Amino acid sequence: MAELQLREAIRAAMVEEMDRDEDIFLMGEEVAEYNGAYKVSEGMRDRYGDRRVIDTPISENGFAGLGLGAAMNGLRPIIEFMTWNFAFVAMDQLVNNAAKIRYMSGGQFSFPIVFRGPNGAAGQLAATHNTSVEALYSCFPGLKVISISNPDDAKGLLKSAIRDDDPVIFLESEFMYGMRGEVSDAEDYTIPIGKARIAKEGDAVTVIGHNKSYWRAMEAAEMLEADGYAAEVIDPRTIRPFDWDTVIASIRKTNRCVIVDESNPFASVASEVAFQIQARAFDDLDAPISRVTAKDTPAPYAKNLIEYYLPSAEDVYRACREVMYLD
Amino acid sequence: MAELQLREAIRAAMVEEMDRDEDIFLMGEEVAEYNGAYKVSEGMRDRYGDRRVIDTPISENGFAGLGLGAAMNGLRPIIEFMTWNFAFVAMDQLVNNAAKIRYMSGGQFSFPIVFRGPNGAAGQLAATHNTSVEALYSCFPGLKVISISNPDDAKGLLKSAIRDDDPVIFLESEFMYGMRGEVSDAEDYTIPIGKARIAKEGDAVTVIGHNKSYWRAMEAAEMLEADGYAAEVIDPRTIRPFDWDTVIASIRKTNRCVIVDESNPFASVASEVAFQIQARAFDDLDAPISRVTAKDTPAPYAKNLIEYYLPSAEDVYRACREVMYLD
Amino acid sequence: MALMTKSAVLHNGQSDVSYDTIETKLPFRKYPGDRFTHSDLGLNVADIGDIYRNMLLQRRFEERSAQMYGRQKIGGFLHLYIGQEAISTGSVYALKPGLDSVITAYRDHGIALALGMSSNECMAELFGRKDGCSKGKGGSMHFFSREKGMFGGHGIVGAHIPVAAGIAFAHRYKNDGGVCVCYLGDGAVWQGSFHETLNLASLYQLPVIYVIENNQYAMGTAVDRAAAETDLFKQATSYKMPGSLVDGMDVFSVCQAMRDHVALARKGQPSLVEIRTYRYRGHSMSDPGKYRTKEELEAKKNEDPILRLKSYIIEHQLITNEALDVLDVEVKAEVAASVTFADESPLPPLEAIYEDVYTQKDFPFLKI
Amino acid sequence: MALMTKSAVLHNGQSDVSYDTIETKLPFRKYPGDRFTHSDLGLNVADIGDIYRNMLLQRRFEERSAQMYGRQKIGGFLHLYIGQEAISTGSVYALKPGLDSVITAYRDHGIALALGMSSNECMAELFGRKDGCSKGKGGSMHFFSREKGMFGGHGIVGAHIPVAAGIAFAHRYKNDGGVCVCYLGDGAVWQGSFHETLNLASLYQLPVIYVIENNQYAMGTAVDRAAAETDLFKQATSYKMPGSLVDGMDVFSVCQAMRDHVALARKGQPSLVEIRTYRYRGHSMSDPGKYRTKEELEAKKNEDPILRLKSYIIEHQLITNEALDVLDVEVKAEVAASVTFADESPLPPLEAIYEDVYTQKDFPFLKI
Ligand SMILES: Cc1ncc(C[n+]2csc(CCOP(=O)(O)OP(=O)(O)O)c2C)c(N)n1
Ligand SMILES: Cc1ncc(C[n+]2csc(CCOP(=O)(O)OP(=O)(O)O)c2C)c(N)n1
Ligand SMILES: [Mg+2]
Ligand SMILES: [Mg+2]
Repeated sequence: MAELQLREAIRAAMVEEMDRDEDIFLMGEEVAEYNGAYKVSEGMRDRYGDRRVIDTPISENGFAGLGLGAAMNGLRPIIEFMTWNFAFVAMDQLVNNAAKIRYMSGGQFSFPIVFRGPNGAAGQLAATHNTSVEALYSCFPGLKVISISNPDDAKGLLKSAIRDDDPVIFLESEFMYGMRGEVSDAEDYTIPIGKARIAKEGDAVTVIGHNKSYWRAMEAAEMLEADGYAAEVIDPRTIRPFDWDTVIASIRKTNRCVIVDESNPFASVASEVAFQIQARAFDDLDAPISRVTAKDTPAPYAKNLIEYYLPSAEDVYRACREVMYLD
Repeated sequence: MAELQLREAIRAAMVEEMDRDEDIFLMGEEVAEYNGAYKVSEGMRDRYGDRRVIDTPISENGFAGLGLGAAMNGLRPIIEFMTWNFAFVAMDQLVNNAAKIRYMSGGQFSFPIVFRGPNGAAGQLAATHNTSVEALYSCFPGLKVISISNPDDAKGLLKSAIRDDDPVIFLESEFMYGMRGEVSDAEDYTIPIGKARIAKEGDAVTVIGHNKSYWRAMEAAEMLEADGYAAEVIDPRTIRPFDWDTVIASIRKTNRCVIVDESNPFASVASEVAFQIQARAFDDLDAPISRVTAKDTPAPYAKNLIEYYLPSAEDVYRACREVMYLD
Repeated sequence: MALMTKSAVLHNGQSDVSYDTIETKLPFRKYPGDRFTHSDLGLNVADIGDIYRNMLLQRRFEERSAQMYGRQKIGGFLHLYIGQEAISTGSVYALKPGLDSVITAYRDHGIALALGMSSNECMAELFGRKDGCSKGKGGSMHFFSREKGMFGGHGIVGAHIPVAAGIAFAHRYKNDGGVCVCYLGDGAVWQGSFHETLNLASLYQLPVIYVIENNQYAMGTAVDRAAAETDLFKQATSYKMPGSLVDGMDVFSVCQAMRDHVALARKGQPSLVEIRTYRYRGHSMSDPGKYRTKEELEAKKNEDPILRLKSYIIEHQLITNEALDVLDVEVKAEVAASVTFADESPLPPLEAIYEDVYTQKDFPFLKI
Repeated sequence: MALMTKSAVLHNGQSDVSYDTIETKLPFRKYPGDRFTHSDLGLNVADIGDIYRNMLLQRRFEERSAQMYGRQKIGGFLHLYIGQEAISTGSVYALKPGLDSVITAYRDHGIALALGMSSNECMAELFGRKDGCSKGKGGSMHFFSREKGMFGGHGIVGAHIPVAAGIAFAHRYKNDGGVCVCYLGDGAVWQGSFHETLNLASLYQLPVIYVIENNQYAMGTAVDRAAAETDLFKQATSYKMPGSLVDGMDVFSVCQAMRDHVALARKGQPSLVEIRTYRYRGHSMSDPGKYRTKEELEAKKNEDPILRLKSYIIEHQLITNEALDVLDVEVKAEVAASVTFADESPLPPLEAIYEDVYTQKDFPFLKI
């Protein structure tokens, strides 16, 4: 097992796949000469040259669509958005073209393409640079959505995403790029899309969190541990298709659930998870499903406000105690 | 009470407000010379001239942003999208600028602007022309979202939306433009934003539906009536801010709920409504909350498929009977 | 390309000082009508017959579709190409079938048929049937054929423009020698995607030809009410690519222009072609067309590209009137047969609603 | 404007036939450096002192911000304007304060200070404090002042370009005589919003001036790696508007150019100005700047707009060296005071997180 930074794990996945398959290329702003705005693609231009690692102008709509055309015509593009905040100008390409052309063509054209980049909060960058987009994309059938929380999942899932014949939205995190973690060095290590990971077993409450929220879930679980309660923590990893079976099995055991999701609350992934749980495990629930999300406001700049804005481990801990009727 | 088509009610609201306030103007594709793609703005160019009723090129991102700048600088624009499907190319303007600039400026600049147009299914137009966008916009704090189901609400709520000092996303329907209904002729008739309408009282089950889905809810309620059950039907009318109080009061009475929403299911408004109900009225629920939505696929063209795709009254009726444990 | 001189030419000048101004020679070409003969193009009589038949098929197919729309056999929008057939046919005769790619907007029947997609699969698609070219899932706006290099049929104005660049990118990446032709309307020029993509295409030197089918209107909006610069081909300047202006009512002019531009593309030089044409029908079936005069419409009908070719054929005694009539009968029969075919093709099974969302064949997660 | 001749100039020519080509005279102007004296611009010694002070204040403010960023008093991104001060100052001296409007991207400190926003409110904003110009909610990228006509400070590249057109639209609609100046980077030209908006501005004849601050790089991407046509002012052609190319290291050239273009705007003629400049610092604070050579940077530092103006002042004996030093001391003191002010300004209260989302004062629905 090698210990890698998240950015290194992502890079390793891209490099292994690009070594294997000549049809894969990487395109985005500053991915080549600059080695990536967050250094994810460091060294890749040197390795593959300008033909396969390609800088773009600031034309997200243009190069997202270019990637889709290349995918339609036989290639397997990886398109990096510097952050997902900047993909709103390309949203039409993603939700109308990537998600729907295959269907409208009666299955004649496929889109083996990955759109990847950091998602969600990234600190004191104010409102336009802190949006969480998972709900916005996962509501579109035709797309797959993956959101990763650690280097091992990043590598295994990105390799699967690159091999997948459908368009995948792959969500990373600026805050986690430098985070280190063990990464399997099994040859050709892949993790199947659509399988959640039970990160910690427990019977007191199920806590579900993806991406950075996974860590808040784990921290809260530790705090509960100190109180003598064993929380079960699930990292869904894939948002679409969601692994309902794993979640429902857990609820049947714990009978209570807290969902951590750093998105704004309304119509979030947390809302959907709650809907599904109550629909599928109504009789198993001993308490209302609770969620811990960002505040229902745009993200503020000031340090104290942005800290207050985001879900904290403390918030999650309190929500767990509440659904456990401890307070 | 005058009987008006939905399009006439919308037009009446615009005309009354534009007569009242010189700062209001209407801009969009084909709104002026062509009298509106769906004839909503018929005659308005003749009435107000080119200065206040303005045709645009097919530049949604451009003219949405232009509207926002005009609002920032003292005007009160009404921007028509020919349909909301075509607003994805302008999404960045709506979710980053309209929703967030006020906040980022510490409240110095406001956006008294309405973005309006038909939303959701419009028949055999295939996948890119049948998207329901309510969840996508209502998850953004800073926006208000209204979705109307009949001429009276259309008029009263559009007038309120135009007078509101914040950006309003106003969702209509191609299918309903020709629908006739009584419209109050009270002078200066407005309906407050954020208040749901109890369309039919009942105690057997609460059925919630907006826009076209409201009619599916009403039809299902009639079918239940024939079975001897009184459903309570609620049209939320405003999606953001949502009138939770009215819905929760109803649930306390009926103890069961079906949500009709013609969006794709994942992270939809229906998901959010379900989350809130179970969070606020957990102990009042006698059955899992059920939802009836579009299929979780892109919209198909073929007549039989698109009919199958959309929620039918029959589907809603069956869902109601299910949560009532009748079958 | 730029050249400095010393005279003030400012539009609306203000300052009292006189500055340098810049003159530019733009690499534009004009392809007027009646400039090229069939022999200039190296076409023989058989070719001319094919070209005529190809255009006629589009015309008859759409006349019949309009009728079927009236009988509610067809739903949704139906955007007819009638009047623009010289563009589809003229450019297909400049391409290598099986190698090159084509993509267009929703007014796509003409180009689909010109590329050799069958009347049967096209009519069945309009009818929303299982045997349609998109299995009944796309309808009029979404004709696709991987086999014929037809990358669609796209309903969001301007959204296919970057996709075309990607198709061309793949041709170049695979070094297969193919090029991509992307058609767009005069209205689509004002989507930002046009600007972003033409810059990308030029920067990456992609084998792509952007063809503006300027039929004078975007729905009810005349070009000069949408475009600050109504010579749309001049947009090429901003992307340092060659541009041309072509008479779209003359199939020979179109064909010559497209051959020249395809040749550029094969050398890795993207370019922009504005073809001036006219749509005789409304934007879609419900358009009353009040934005133009009857006189304008009638005048344009005198330029009808099919009648024009017919006159040329007769004038040059290439094919007899009788032989042309036989062609007409054949084409009509083909179209009539396609209606029967479409009518007999089954509706897609309901279960098909879940197919083609993803490539994988089982999709339990869609049925939640 | 267009003029037909008979010679083939096709870029990469192919066809054996020779066609018409088109030459165009473009209404472009050049404003080179060292062309204008202060008396050409009608500026007196007091004006020159103000201009110098205005530029210096921006420089010192940002040098100090960089330091405060190092001490973690400031978070997020910090994009410095250092090197570009002749643009903000030169153009502010062409505007009517209190009437005209200005909007820019995230590299906004310079223009904010040039417009007369106080060092205090700006530094407090960087510190994320209650007394910041945006109440601590916007930070470095989002400086706003309704009073000074500063419409922000915008972080999404290109997203403010259409907003500028709307601000100008409102000036014209209200007939208040105001114009809007919109600054954008060389990188922002390749957002579709640029194209859509310039066409709209020209079509509606809006009183707006688009100013491209071409500082040669968009993050690490040099202009010629992003732009097929590196003369960005030539984009004006596509929108049939006048364009100019200006030396952005000479505040007089900028001021003259902006006066001319503002005058056009007041008459309802939108236009495009490319100002060539250079940013001495990295894109933001973490940029190692490997995409350019030390030599390039040093060469450009010799053109420093502030040093250049200083030389001019001394050479023309307008202000003494000593008096300039006094100015420098004053400016430094002002900046130092702003740091104290910012440090002493309270953090926004937590409850403020819910304020300013909507205009209404109670917002129970946000606290669900
Ligand atoms: C982004 C977007 N905006 C608006 C529409 C609605 N619409 C469909 S066709 C059309 C006019 C397009 O005109 P043009 O590009 O000239 O093509 P033509 O119809 O003349 O072939 C419009 C506005 C759309 N489909 N997509
Ligand atoms: C739509 C969008 N894409 C990408 C980014 C990330 N980004 C921020 S600044 C920048 C470079 C902009 O360069 P330029 O326009 O030349 O302005 P400068 O920084 O030189 O002032 C990029 C790519 C963004 N903020 N918005
Ligand atoms: Mg047209
Ligand atoms: Mg720059």
